[in-house]
Amino acid sequence: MSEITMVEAINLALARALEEDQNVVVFGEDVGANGGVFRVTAGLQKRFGGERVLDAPLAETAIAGMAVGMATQGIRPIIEIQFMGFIYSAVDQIINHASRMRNRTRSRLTCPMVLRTPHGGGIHAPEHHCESTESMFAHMPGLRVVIPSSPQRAYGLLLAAIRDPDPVIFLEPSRLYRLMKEEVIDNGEALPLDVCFQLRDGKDVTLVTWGAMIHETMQAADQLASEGISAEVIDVATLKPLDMETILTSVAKTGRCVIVHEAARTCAIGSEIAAQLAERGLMSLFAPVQRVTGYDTIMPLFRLEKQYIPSTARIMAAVKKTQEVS
Amino acid sequence: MSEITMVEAINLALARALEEDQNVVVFGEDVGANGGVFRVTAGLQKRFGGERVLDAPLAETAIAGMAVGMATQGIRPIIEIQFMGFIYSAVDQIINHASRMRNRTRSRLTCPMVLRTPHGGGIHAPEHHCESTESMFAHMPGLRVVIPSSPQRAYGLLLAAIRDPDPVIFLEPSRLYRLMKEEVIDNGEALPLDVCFQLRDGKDVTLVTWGAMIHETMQAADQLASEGISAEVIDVATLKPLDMETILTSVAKTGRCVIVHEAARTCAIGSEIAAQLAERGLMSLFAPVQRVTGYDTIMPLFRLEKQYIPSTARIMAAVKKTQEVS
Amino acid sequence: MNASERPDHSPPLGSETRVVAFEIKHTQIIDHHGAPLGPLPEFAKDPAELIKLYRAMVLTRLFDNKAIALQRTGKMGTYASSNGQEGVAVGMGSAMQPCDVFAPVYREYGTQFMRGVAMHEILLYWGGDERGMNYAQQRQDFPISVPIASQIPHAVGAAFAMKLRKEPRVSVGVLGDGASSKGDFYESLNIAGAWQLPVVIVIVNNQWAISLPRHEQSFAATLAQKGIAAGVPCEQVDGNDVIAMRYIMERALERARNGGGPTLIEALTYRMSDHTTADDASRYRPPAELEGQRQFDPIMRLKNYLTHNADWDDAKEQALQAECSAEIESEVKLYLDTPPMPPESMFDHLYETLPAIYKEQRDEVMQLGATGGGEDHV
Amino acid sequence: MNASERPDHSPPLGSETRVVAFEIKHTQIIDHHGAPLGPLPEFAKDPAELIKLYRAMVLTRLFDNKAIALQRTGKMGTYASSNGQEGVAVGMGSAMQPCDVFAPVYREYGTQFMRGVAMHEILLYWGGDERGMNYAQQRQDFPISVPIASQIPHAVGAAFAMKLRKEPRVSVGVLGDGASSKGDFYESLNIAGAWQLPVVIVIVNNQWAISLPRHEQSFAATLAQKGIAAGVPCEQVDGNDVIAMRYIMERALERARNGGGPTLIEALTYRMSDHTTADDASRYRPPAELEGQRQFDPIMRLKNYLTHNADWDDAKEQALQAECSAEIESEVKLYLDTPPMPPESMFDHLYETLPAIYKEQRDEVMQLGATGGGEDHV
Ligand SMILES: Cc1ncc(C[n+]2csc(CCOP(=O)(O)OP(=O)(O)O)c2C)c(N)n1
Ligand SMILES: Cc1ncc(C[n+]2csc(CCOP(=O)(O)OP(=O)(O)O)c2C)c(N)n1
Ligand SMILES: [Mg+2]
Ligand SMILES: [Mg+2]
Repeated sequence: MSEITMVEAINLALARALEEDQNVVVFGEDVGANGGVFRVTAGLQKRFGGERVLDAPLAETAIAGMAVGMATQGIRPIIEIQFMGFIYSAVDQIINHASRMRNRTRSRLTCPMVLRTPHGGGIHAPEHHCESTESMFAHMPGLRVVIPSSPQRAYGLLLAAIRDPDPVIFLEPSRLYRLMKEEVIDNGEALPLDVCFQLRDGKDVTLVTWGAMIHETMQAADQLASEGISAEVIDVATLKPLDMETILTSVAKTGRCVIVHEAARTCAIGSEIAAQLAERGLMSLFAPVQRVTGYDTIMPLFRLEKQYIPSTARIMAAVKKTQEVS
Repeated sequence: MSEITMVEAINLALARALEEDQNVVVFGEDVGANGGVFRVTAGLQKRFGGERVLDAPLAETAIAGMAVGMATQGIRPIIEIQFMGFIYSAVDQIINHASRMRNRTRSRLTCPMVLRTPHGGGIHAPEHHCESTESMFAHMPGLRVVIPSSPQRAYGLLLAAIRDPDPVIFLEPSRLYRLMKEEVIDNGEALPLDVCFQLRDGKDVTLVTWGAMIHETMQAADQLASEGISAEVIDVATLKPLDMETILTSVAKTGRCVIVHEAARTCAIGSEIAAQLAERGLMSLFAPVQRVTGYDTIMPLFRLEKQYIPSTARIMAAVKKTQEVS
Repeated sequence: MNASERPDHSPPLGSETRVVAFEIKHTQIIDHHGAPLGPLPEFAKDPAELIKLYRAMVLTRLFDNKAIALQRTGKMGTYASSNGQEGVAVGMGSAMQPCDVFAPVYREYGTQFMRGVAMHEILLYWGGDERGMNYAQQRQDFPISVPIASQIPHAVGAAFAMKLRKEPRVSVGVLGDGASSKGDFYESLNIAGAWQLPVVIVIVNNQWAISLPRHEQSFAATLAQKGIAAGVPCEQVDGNDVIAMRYIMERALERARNGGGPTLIEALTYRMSDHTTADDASRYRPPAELEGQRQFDPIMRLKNYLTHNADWDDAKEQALQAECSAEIESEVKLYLDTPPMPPESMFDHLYETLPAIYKEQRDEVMQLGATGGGEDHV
Repeated sequence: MNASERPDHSPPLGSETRVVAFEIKHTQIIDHHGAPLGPLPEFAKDPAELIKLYRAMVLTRLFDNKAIALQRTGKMGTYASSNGQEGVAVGMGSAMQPCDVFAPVYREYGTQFMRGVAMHEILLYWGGDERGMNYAQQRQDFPISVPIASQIPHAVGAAFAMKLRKEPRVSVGVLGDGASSKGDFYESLNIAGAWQLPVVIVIVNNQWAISLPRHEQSFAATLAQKGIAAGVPCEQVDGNDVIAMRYIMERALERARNGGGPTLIEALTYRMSDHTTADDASRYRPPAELEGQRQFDPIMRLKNYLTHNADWDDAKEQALQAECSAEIESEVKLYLDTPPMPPESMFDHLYETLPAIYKEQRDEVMQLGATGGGEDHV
């Protein structure tokens, strides 16, 4: 089996889900003949027909709301929001209905839907095309929030999301769509939706991150290794519910933690991880937790996106700070 | 001057703003003849006319979007969203436009608008009427988020919000609307939008909270005093931008901190405060920070809302935990 | 959709002027005194059938009175009355089949009861208990939807499921006149049209959205014409004429069931009550308007018809009222006797399986028990 | 609004059937060969005036070609071409007055240039620089709006401001055929109607929304008829006929300016380009369709008219092209010569005054400088 990109891996997972369950339906803007603006759904309409892979009119509120309606009636809708900046029109349906339908009806009606959307910047795209506002969904009870960071994890996590009985916000780092290739075995195996991935073993510091920031974080870990600092890297991936156990265990070992994310700093998932480390891991921390994040400013247009997105150098600098105190 | 409720204080601030600036306009659902479902805007249409105090058709996206359009053209719109559960349809306009208009146009167009909405539970209201999702707005750059906790602060903060040159989400704790009366001097004086209020001096623990939870928190502080524990109480009130200096200064003094909020626990403003305390106040903390919050579950219908909203007893228990370690 | 079915009648660029034309029809079958204005639909020729409709309306009205009383005496929370709108609700309910799916707002008790939703379930819901929306019957029907118009995409999504599975079922979504200003409604109606889904959408125009009168809600002459925007057949019906309501509804359901796509119906009626028990309509509604509307009451209208055409009399009326009241009383008892949910149940329908990370919170709630840790709440 | 102006034509309950009727008119003034189909509007009788329109269209087309070339050579980011739609843009721009306010999508360069927005500003924007939306002229006009249809509430809000201040100004909002499916549009059009605001909303129906053809976007026969849903006058115009476009636009603007309320216009045109430079229309669009549309090109059409009626010739054409190209080149130079923004400027328009809590972050950005701390980004 040859190596494939994340775009291809996601396509593979979608195809398998469409294949194995007649109730799976894919719809969104331009997902049909065009195969999605990133070509994630390429070929699916041809293969599975226009009744199950549909181009929707331009209406995010209705797309999300119809998915809720379908999901309650036994369909497993997978919707695509073209860019995360356009998810906001769907927020009412996500918060007021998708995440609550089970609770509101005491599990009489449920909402097994997946909302896929590209996430994050770094691709020189126009305004509103580079959002990383996963934190607002991570605050909402009843949702799952997932961000894969490699082709193989994208495949396994998406299958898990589709088969999950509850609504999942599946955020695809567009910067990673074609950045790397990986061997992906199309065996239909899902990955668990509530365990972090440990991407690298280390003993001096724990680097906690997800999505596209895995890239810079792994680079930082490499450079740190050459400087004699051994970094453990955790890919949170399943951001809600949050698997703090893996993170706490790692930090108990390393005594130091740097959290890296692209989203704005304030009131983000990084805040929650840092808060829980302070609450539950205080005694094992040798140094204050560092957060390397997007700034608390509007994601700039692409000329300055490089200065906004955390760089390897910023991550390294934060790690060094944790090493100073001891 | 007699004592008035928060509803009356907000009404007073609105009237003064309408009086002092011809560009101030109030609109929303049922704010006219009906005076708002909580009577916050009672009498305003009669006094200032139907051209400046308007009932809007039922359309939150357009209400928020029109406010953006008005604000860019020199109007100072104050919009009311009838309950916070209905703010989600306005989220796209708030995030993609209101918070960004200044940045997108390099301050050519600005967005001095106020979005008022009732906040929180505890009034035995129906489904979706008891939201406390301030955290999602606190994550968003370019916004201000304010929650008053007394008639007098509601008056001064609202005036500040209306006069502020940028968009403000003004959340009014419906549980406090009529709970207490206070003397409010209608002198047009605004309160600052970026400083916490210290409601009570103490030396053993800092209680950090906002909105309706001030009520239970102050009760806890009273009870703690009778047990010989002296609690300092901070009303954050201006949640974004967040004044961490006041909180850090207090915790530097007390060495202990309990954060109380009604919102779900994960990825909330409490997480941010706890994270910053760990980062910047670690050396002054004698005990792990405690968070007493709403649970990570859907706000229940009213039969169980009492079990959801943090009680004085839960706050006391958390304070006691901070006193154990030392 | 192949080319010949294309709905786009735009003239090719460069052609001459052309016109597309539309009209909105209004249907009424018996006048407000109960006199037929023309021939009756088949079903209305059977007095027993009409008495069923009458009973459903009376039951709904009596339920309504009782629910308000429960609220006023502190035994229930805020309640939205359907007083005056029973014709619309019963017309819809009688036209639908059990296999159809219903997406209500909060004033369609009449429809829900006909579909088998229990009165004590509705009371539980307004009593602040999620179990009220766990209907024992009609388990595919949607719960009451408080965020206005947000249920219309659900109804359309359900219709998609039916079409995909080639089932001869129809989805019915209801909204108010106020709700017809909201994007959710337009967006999903447009998709229902584009995808020709088996859905009937009913605007219950009760002339008010809390304090906003219909004429300030929209400059459109009728709300039915909103269907034109989506290329969806649309019409107006006198919703206080339960016979007309059922007739128009049946026709739309049949079209949808036979693959003819969606319909938008505007049902004209009047909210005789306050918006909810938390509202005081006297603040914004001229009392004369309410009084003027009483003559159009849907129950009185059908009663007049039955009196003249089906030997309806006081004795029958009293028997009916007694029967309905007894049914209501026993449901009220069921409601009042329902034991409270354990507090920790707030975690039990969050996800299918509660993630480990939330177990601690659930345990805390269980341990704190009924008081939530203190009696000190406001 | 007093009772006699009430838009609610719903019959009183209990009356007989009645009908409301509507029609949609389509206007074209010169055919696609450039031949008048009837008498011309006043402005079109002056050849100098028509040459102005012609120049504006040519300038826009040449700008477009240049912008695409800049993108292809890595000197600019993704760009949305307006090729084929110049008639709509110039028709709108020529009908508006400077005091009016314009809320564009991203294909109305022709309108923007006529209003004084500079070409280098548009290039800066697509070049990834916020300063591009800080127009030196028309400082009240809205920036390009990427979230589809979200600018329509802004246009309606601006119209509210004008009405409140009793200014004789009009707000113009533009959206695409795809955008006409979105709630923002319907909701704000409805309010524009209910409040009778001075706004003209133009649907630029270029037959495609990325890959979705118009006939799959909506089952409505015309997009103009969406105005019926809001009780707003609506009509269709051949947008590739710049004379018709300006004429219809002027009429709507005049009505709005004189207190006659909003209008919805559907302008029929065709997107000759890919959706943006990031798109490849050959994936979804039959090549024959594009070829078939070339005969309706708005520029060619007016050129034919001018050739036959205003002595337009090759020499004039060449002079015009040269003049426009020179103007474009100097604007491109301005764009390319614009020094970069300092990175820390990302904090300078967040709030009027940067709150103290963010100063540290700004300092960090300033200190890290142009590289953001490393050359290692993807
Ligand atoms: C999205 C949303 N906005 C506001 C409200 C508050 N609200 C509840 S009912 C109502 C009026 C609804 O009017 P209409 O649609 O005519 O239905 P009716 O109550 O008359 O049956 C409003 C504004 C809400 N529930 N949802
Ligand atoms: C709310 C939103 N959803 C999706 C997109 C992605 N997108 C950009 S343009 C476009 C199609 C727009 O079509 P139309 O309104 O016809 O305008 P056109 O591009 O044809 O001028 C889409 C789906 C967006 N920008 N905003
Ligand atoms: Mg109504
Ligand atoms: Mg288009």
